[in-house]
Amino acid sequence: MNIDWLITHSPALLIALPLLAAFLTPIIDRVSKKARNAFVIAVLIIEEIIMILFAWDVFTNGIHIYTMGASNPTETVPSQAVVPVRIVLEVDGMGAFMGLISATVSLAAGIYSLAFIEEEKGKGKFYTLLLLVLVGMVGMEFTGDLFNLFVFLEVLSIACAALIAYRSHFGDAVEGSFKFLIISSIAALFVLFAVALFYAQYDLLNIAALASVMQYSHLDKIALALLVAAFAMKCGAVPMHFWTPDAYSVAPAPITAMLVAASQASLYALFRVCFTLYGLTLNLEVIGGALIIFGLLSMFVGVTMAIPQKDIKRLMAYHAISQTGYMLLGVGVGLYLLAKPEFSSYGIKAMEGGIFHIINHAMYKGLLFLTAGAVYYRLKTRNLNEMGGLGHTMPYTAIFFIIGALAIAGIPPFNGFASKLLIYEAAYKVSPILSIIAMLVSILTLASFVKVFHSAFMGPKIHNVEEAPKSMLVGMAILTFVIIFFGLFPGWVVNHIVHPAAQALADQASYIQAVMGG
Amino acid sequence: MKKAIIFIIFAIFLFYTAYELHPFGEIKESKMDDYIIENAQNETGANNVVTSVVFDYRGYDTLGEATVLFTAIAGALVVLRRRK
Amino acid sequence: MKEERMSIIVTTIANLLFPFIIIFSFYVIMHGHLTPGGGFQGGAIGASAIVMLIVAYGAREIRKKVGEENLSIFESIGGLIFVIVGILGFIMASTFLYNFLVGSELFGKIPPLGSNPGYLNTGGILPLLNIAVGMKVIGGLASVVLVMALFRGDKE
Amino acid sequence: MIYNIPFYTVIALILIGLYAILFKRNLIKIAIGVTILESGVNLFLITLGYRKGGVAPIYTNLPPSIEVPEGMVMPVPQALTLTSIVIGVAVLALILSLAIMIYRHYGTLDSRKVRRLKE
Repeated sequence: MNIDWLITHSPALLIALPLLAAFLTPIIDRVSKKARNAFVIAVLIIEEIIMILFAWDVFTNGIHIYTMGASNPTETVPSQAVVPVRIVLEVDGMGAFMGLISATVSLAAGIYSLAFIEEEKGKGKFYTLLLLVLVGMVGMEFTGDLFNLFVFLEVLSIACAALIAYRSHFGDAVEGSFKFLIISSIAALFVLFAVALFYAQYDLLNIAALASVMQYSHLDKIALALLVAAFAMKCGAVPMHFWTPDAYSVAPAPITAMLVAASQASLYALFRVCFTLYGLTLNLEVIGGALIIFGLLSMFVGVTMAIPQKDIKRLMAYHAISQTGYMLLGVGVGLYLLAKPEFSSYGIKAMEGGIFHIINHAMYKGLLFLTAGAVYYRLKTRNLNEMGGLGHTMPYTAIFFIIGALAIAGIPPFNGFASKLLIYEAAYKVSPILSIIAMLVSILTLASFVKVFHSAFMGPKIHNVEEAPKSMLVGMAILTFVIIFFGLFPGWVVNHIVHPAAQALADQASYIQAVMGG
Repeated sequence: MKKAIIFIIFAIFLFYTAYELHPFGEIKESKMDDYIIENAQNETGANNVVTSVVFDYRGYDTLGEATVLFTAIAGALVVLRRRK
Repeated sequence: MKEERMSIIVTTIANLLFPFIIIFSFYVIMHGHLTPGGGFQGGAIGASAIVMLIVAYGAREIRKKVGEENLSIFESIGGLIFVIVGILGFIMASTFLYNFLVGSELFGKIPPLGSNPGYLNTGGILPLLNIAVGMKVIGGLASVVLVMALFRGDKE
Repeated sequence: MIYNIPFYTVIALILIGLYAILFKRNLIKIAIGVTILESGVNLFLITLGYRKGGVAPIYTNLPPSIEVPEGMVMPVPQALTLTSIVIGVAVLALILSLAIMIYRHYGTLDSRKVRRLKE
């Protein structure tokens, strides 16, 4: 039981541990409620620790391979076969990076939930589903097999749908969940159809093996279109964004924070398909241009729809769409510039910006949703017009909200500034107009959050409420700590965490080599 | 109207897919499946090759599948739970 | 409150058929590695036996006797067995879900290659996983049907 | 062309499912549409794995005249289909329980009357 053994088996362990816990939770729930809470939190903390150790190892030593059920974890291709037969887990820098986000957000959401869902019945099932969301995210991020990606996409979307409808005594919660579930199952079936097309042509399911034989035939192009449409639907980019505000606004606050991370897992799958599966055979400028256009549309539509909203969580949900636009813009600019050799250093920089923005977004948007949840917990309303003067009675929540709002608007010294600066710089190389639009959207975001802060926290004291419970404050503090840390040391973070992730995404050859050898 | 256009685009794409595919029953590539058929009995000791794929070669998918079922049923119990 | 229970003919036939359906379900589960079938199919058959009782006796009576919580615990145990067998794969041998029972006493026999009449004591971890999935499916499908059937009565 | 009829049939099935999802207003009909779409995709996988004249890949009492592996159909698509059928059952169970809940709140399954949310 030494550290090497742990690192070798951690790709499987990181999925098996929350899964085991999810199966155990209903049984422990029968025995004691306190034990169940302690058990869930302990599992989430252990998961986070193993994830940090493992991610650090991936960032320093490169890709990890784990073949399920083989006699040796690294034996991807059996001795008599020429192609991978078993399911291979393949974790590169990008996968480990996304895993870190998932584990951190889940930990914060888990601790926050302790107080938040106090009054509901069926809490055992709530924690089971929360662990299963984590399983789905990590499973999607670690897998190296297309069909397996589909399976964990379904785990993720079903668990999310069930949690969105958790407060099923509100009609709109059930409706939002229904919409989400229908969209997700259609998206998942598109993915399955694309998998079938690959299977028909190459008799392969492994991503790396498929990438090594990809011919970019007509069928491959159709499969690409289906996969991009499916994952764009799931990550909530314009024009398939209509489910996001409905689902985000009705879910319990900790679940909304996890939904942000879950939609980023879909974004990761989108990038994985574009970069690794198609990679070199792809026409980089066209797909980069398409991502830029999607990104700009998402940014603009999201922020303009957000400004008139009265519901605090709907408003934040529209901002989530607009921030997804930044990530697409960053990575799209990266792809576009990578196609031109003279700008390729800027290309990597733009991708770093987009990828850094993913983790930043998960942290500050998660924090903002959690503060909105704290306000809802005390006031039982999401309407901004009924709030006011909360700064007097809920000072910690107000501080957390300010930090989150400044980070989302890209004000130094918070983390949003660092990633947005990287995107502005690189987008300027493509066209100055892109940078100007991006900055404009930032300013509108700031304006919108100033409005929210003013109407919720400023003004005379109207409501006689207490500060949010301790466990909720701890959950918010975890995310705030990460935001401030990333804001104070952006250089260190970019060099040690973001750069390996961007490099891994751009480097298709070593991803293939890790599985196929030679 | 928008929906009708989406639907027609899909119909064209999908029928084109069927047109492009290999003739029914004549498989182009079968490296992975041939390996499995030939070695399944030896490696897993099961006569039913499909079962050995489901539980051994792709056992991890089956774990995921069982998880999906568990998730959906937990979800249904949560959604329809009594509130008293 | 309307009487949910059906006539005595239906309940008697259901009582008579129940053991046969359950035995058939066990047969399909246990022979999953030899003949068409397996954990899911056998589990669905077993769940249909419980659904038949729900139809015959009404959901409330079955709920009193079995309870959807117990069925859901049964399902969790099935899932636990699956994950534990998987984890044993890398504790006892090399990787997660490694078929570590091939060659051992329990289900470890390797059948003669090619066509053969089929031996039950083969397949390594496959029969174990079949049982686990079977438990899961019986518990899961029965509990979800029970909850859906009960729901009508919840409104009052 | 005529030999590819199974593929065209499957595509037609998928399109029927999509049609139900896009144009039908009743939530139960939408759920049926999802199921039909999913059956179409499952059948697509199965048809892809068919080898002319192949038998099921099971060695128990296999007739001796069958050649291995050419005489057997592909096992992997069948396994994938098995997995995706179970996933379909799971999705359907959740969709139906959500539909039950919606009916309880609004007394209707018509999506035009249900949409209290914007858009």
